[in-house]
Amino acid sequence: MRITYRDAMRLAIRDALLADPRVLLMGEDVGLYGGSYAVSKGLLDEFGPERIRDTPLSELGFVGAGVGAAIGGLRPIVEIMTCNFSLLALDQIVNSAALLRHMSGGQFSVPIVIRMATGAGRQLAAQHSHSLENWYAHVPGLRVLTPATVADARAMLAPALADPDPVVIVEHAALYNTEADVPEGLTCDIERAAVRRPGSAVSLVTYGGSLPKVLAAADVLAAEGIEAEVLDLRVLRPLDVASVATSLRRTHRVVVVDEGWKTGSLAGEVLARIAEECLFDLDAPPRRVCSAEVPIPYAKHLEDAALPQVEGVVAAVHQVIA
Amino acid sequence: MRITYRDAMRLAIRDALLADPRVLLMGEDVGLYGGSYAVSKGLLDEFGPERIRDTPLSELGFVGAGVGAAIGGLRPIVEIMTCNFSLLALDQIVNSAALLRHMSGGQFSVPIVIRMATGAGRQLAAQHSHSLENWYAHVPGLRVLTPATVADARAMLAPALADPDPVVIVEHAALYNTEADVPEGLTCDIERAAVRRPGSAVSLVTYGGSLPKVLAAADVLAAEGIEAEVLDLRVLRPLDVASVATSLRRTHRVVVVDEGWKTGSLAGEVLARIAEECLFDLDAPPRRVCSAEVPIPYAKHLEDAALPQVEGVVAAVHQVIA
Amino acid sequence: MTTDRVRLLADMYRIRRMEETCAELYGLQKIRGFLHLYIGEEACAVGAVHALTDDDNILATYREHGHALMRGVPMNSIMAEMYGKASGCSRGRGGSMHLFDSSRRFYGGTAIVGSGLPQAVGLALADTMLARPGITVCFFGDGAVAEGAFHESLNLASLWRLPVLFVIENNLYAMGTALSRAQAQTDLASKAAGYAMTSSAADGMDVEAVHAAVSEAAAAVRAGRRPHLLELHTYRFRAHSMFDAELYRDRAEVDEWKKRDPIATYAARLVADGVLDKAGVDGLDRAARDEVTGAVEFAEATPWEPVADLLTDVHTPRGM
Amino acid sequence: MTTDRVRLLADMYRIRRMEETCAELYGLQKIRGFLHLYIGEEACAVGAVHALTDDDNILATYREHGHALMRGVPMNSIMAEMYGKASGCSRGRGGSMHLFDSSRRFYGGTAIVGSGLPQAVGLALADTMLARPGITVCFFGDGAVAEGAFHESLNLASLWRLPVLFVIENNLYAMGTALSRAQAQTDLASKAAGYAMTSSAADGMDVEAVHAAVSEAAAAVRAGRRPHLLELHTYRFRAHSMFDAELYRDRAEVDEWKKRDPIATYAARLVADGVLDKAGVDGLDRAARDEVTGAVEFAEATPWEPVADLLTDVHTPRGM
Ligand SMILES: Cc1ncc(C[n+]2csc(CCOP(=O)(O)OP(=O)(O)O)c2C)c(N)n1
Ligand SMILES: Cc1ncc(C[n+]2csc(CCOP(=O)(O)OP(=O)(O)O)c2C)c(N)n1
Ligand SMILES: [Mg+2]
Ligand SMILES: [Mg+2]
Repeated sequence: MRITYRDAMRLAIRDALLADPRVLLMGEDVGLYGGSYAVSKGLLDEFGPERIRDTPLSELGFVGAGVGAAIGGLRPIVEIMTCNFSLLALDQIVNSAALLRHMSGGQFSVPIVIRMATGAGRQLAAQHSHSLENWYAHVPGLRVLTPATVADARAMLAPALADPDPVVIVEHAALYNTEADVPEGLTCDIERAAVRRPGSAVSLVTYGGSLPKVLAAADVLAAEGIEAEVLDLRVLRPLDVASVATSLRRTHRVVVVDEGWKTGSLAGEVLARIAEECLFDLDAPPRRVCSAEVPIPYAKHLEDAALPQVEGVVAAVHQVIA
Repeated sequence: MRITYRDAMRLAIRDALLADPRVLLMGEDVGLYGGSYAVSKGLLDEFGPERIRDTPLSELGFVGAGVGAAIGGLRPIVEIMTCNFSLLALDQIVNSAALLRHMSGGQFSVPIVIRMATGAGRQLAAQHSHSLENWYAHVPGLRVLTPATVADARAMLAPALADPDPVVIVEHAALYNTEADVPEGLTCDIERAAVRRPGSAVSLVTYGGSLPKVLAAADVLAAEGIEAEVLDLRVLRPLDVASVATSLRRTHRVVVVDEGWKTGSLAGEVLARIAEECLFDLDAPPRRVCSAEVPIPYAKHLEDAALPQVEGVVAAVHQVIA
Repeated sequence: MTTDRVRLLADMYRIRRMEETCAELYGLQKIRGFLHLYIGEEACAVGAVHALTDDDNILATYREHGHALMRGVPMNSIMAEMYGKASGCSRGRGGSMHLFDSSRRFYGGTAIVGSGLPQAVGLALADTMLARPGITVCFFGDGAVAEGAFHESLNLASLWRLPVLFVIENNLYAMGTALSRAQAQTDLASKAAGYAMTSSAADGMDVEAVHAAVSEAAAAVRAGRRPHLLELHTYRFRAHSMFDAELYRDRAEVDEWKKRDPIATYAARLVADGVLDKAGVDGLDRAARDEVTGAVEFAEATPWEPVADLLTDVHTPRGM
Repeated sequence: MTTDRVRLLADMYRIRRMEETCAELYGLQKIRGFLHLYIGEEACAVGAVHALTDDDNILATYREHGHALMRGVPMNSIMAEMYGKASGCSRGRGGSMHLFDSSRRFYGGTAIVGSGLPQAVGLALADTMLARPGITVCFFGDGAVAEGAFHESLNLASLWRLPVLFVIENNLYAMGTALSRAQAQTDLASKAAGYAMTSSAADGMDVEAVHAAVSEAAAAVRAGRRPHLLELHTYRFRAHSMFDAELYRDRAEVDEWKKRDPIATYAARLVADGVLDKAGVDGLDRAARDEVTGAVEFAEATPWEPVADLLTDVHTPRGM
């Protein structure tokens, strides 16, 4: 069945609602409006306003309510329109959801799934263009997923909801319109990264919205005779370092592509793990292709210049291969 | 003059208030209570309630008010009791203070200084023990300072206030009682890291509350005949990578010590920079000594086990030197 | 009233025509990103800003084209900003949601709902401590009232007795969420009592009513150096943004409100009062259209900022 | 009233004696971290919790020893928790600020001011959707009222008609900040109007008054499945925490409030009413002291958790 990433997300939510009466979707405009990215269109009609629950503009409040609902026995999927607004809810995510189980000596699990859109590229300017994945990946107690393919968008929610602990799912807004054929009965291993393209010349490690750019770069490189392996991290916490190491031990060269600002990025963590665990496997200094250290500007040419692009990935590969 | 870190901070604030009528200190209990860590004791009497301004429990509100005050021509020093509560204010810090200048095309600078205590080690449990420095270090538009010595506590505020852009000063709570002799007229270069102990066998890179532990480890190592160089990063954004590289090119071995959780830590960023820029200078895989990936527990033996300790630093050095 | 009634009408036309053209330019992909039109709500910004002085600070939301224009930001630089040109009022860095003008005390333009309110408190604090005469006027939507920032800001402003005029532009919807589905208490002005603050409400479709209400409220804030909450009842005629399919409201409701179009009704009133004749009204409209044409020409003609400048203005150059 | 008056007095003694001992143990460094004593406020937790059922959920703050004890958490496991022992009610991971008991629907114990309120809304949502009979009672301080979380939570609970009883323990101070220096509107119960919510207030120094007020409010919440805001006027006799030099209030004010000590006054009332004689009162006190002695012995005797267990319970073991 050929569907969009948006459809995939919706079908996954619908399956979850059908499978378990404890599941509900809550967030700003998830109901009558159909979701700010139209992910939940139609669900209100099918499941009603109790289970497809529109919230006021109160990110701290409704995420906290989601935490309480999870402790209380529901399985809430809480949508925060974008990661930019998730800053208002971080206290509940980090100081409560992530900590509660340990802090209570194992008495309370918090089976909440928090979904949010992320990323830039649509000229939405600085306040609507963050990529804060490494913030979430830093926090013990959370699992962080970044579906980059239609298949993962379709298949990641079920295991996320089955996880008894809080899961953050970060969906790059530029992916919603991507399309693919997706078979029935798909599953997804939310412990492991996925090789999206095998190759032996260099490892391109990425996740989320950067995956299509990296695959495009791999095509460009292939045309030059450079076979890049593309690894989609897919799970940012816990990081599947073993898969990175396996790839690197074959290729001996690595470029990490991440839309976050370079300093303090998830890509930095990947490089650190490589330096710690595979230092002597490296034939060249590893490279990062990240966003420039600038609030993302509105003007298209400046925004393009601020974000990772295919040409930048290709250039970085040339550097590590030279 | 022999003073504590707490005194140093207070003297620095007092100097700033005396020097510039636009400076004010605001935050929860900075006035009548004297500051939750007693930093501002006495200042209310000297400067009055307008300039030593107690706020309600409204982190988002009063940090945002500080941003507005800064745009409006004041030079606010905003105290957030601890970084744990700063999660409630991140929207104003990241989405406004850090972005405003760029987003307005250079029209509005935001000369705010935001101070907060950080760190664990006093059995305050999971919600009062975060070290989120890498979150702040990730954000373009901010400068992030971590005074680790009494001298830096004394001398960093003046250049921070002179900075026309937002500065976050993170003070490790375990440092407030440390004492040192501090000369008059001290200055501080808030662009550069500082070598706290010269050495040639290994570079120990750290900052903030971990510095005393690292210096203690260096003493232990010296007794074993291993002369470690201790580099205090001091400025987490912009990172003084050149100083790290300089040290490393001399020692060829490095251990980074950081109280943040290891995954996604500032220490990870340091390792990434080293891998990118000094890969072939490394004689051994770099190591990180960070907090365990666990919400910090209350019980002392568990808390101690979760945090970087002298023995762990020594052991890591043995690993990189072996 | 002291303000020129013709000017009020002329200014509403200027906003309307500018935004209609913006919508077209959006279709042509000359303007990108999010674009939130103020069409239907023009009486609010026009009536309000005409009641303020140059010393006053103004903050608005992402739906702020009208406020910026009323504040005196040239239409050329607003249009150029929407194009993303360096000649824009935010040098092309901000776009539609982030119009700024420091010389006119216009503090944006924010895309985070509610984030202007605490900053308004701080601006008023600065005015107070620096003994400046201005007051701070902060516009925001009914949706923002649910945010914690509203609560914290109103309390701070009242507790510290700061001259802030909080103006709710209650257009009954926050994106697709009707007020009654977002607020347990839908009488928004009444919320001031929780902060020991005075409040009032006015018809936001009537530019003179808005002008009168803001004049009165601003005078009280100015004289008393205390905050006030003003609720304007208004309505947006267009979708929330250019992405909105408007599934959440009936065409009939929109049409009902359109009968109260602030421009058509006010034009008719001025004609009825003999202030203008039909030709006079048309002349205002035409002048507005001409100004828009000029602004588009300006935006088209001015150059792009060099990509090499990307990193400027992340930090303030030293010595400034 | 149906509740045993002797039990109310006995329970206040239990909290008082437990906390007095905690303060001593803090001096001995047996208890570490932050320790916030409830001494002076006992009537609130005792009166309130005795008015609830086992189906009800309770959330409190870092000043929650009394609530935990009233909820039936054994004093042994509370004391062991303060020691940091694995036999503690949070396995030593939480300490004084983080007492939890899932079997008794006691949801903590949070050290972030205001963070319990949204969670209370969610717990009530779960009860409602899962058709459970309980209501959710959330205790918090006057200081928390200034937080955005208060505003957002009250609106949500009222908008969604959820059975939450919000209880403000207004002890007039948030650390060193007197209510009048934190709130423009110091009548906290009146804030309910902003959320179209009912409210009431009671004397938090009078355990029967609290019991009556909570009984009434809880009945309304239970029957109407709608929230209610209850303000209890109380006072803490001790410092905010063990680090507080109390520079912000007069000894005389504290002494004045101590005349209204909830335990002494209630003991006197029961004696006056002939419910107890002096020996009976002393017996309750002695029983409380004995229980505390036993709890300390328990805490001392039970073992430390092995360091090897550090990483357990960061995540839930699969199969649970
Ligand atoms: C904190 C935050 N949450 C969500 C959004 C997404 N969003 C943008 S505008 C809007 C509706 C705001 O409604 P209102 O305040 O009534 O203003 P209006 O658009 O009606 O003028 C929403 C939900 C946002 N920008 N910021
Ligand atoms: C969000 C947050 N800000 C600040 C603090 C520090 N703090 C702990 S208790 C407290 C005072 C709270 O006062 P109140 O709500 O009245 O409760 P009380 O202590 O009087 O019981 C403060 C400021 C905190 N724990 N959380
Ligand atoms: Mg609206
Ligand atoms: Mg209090």
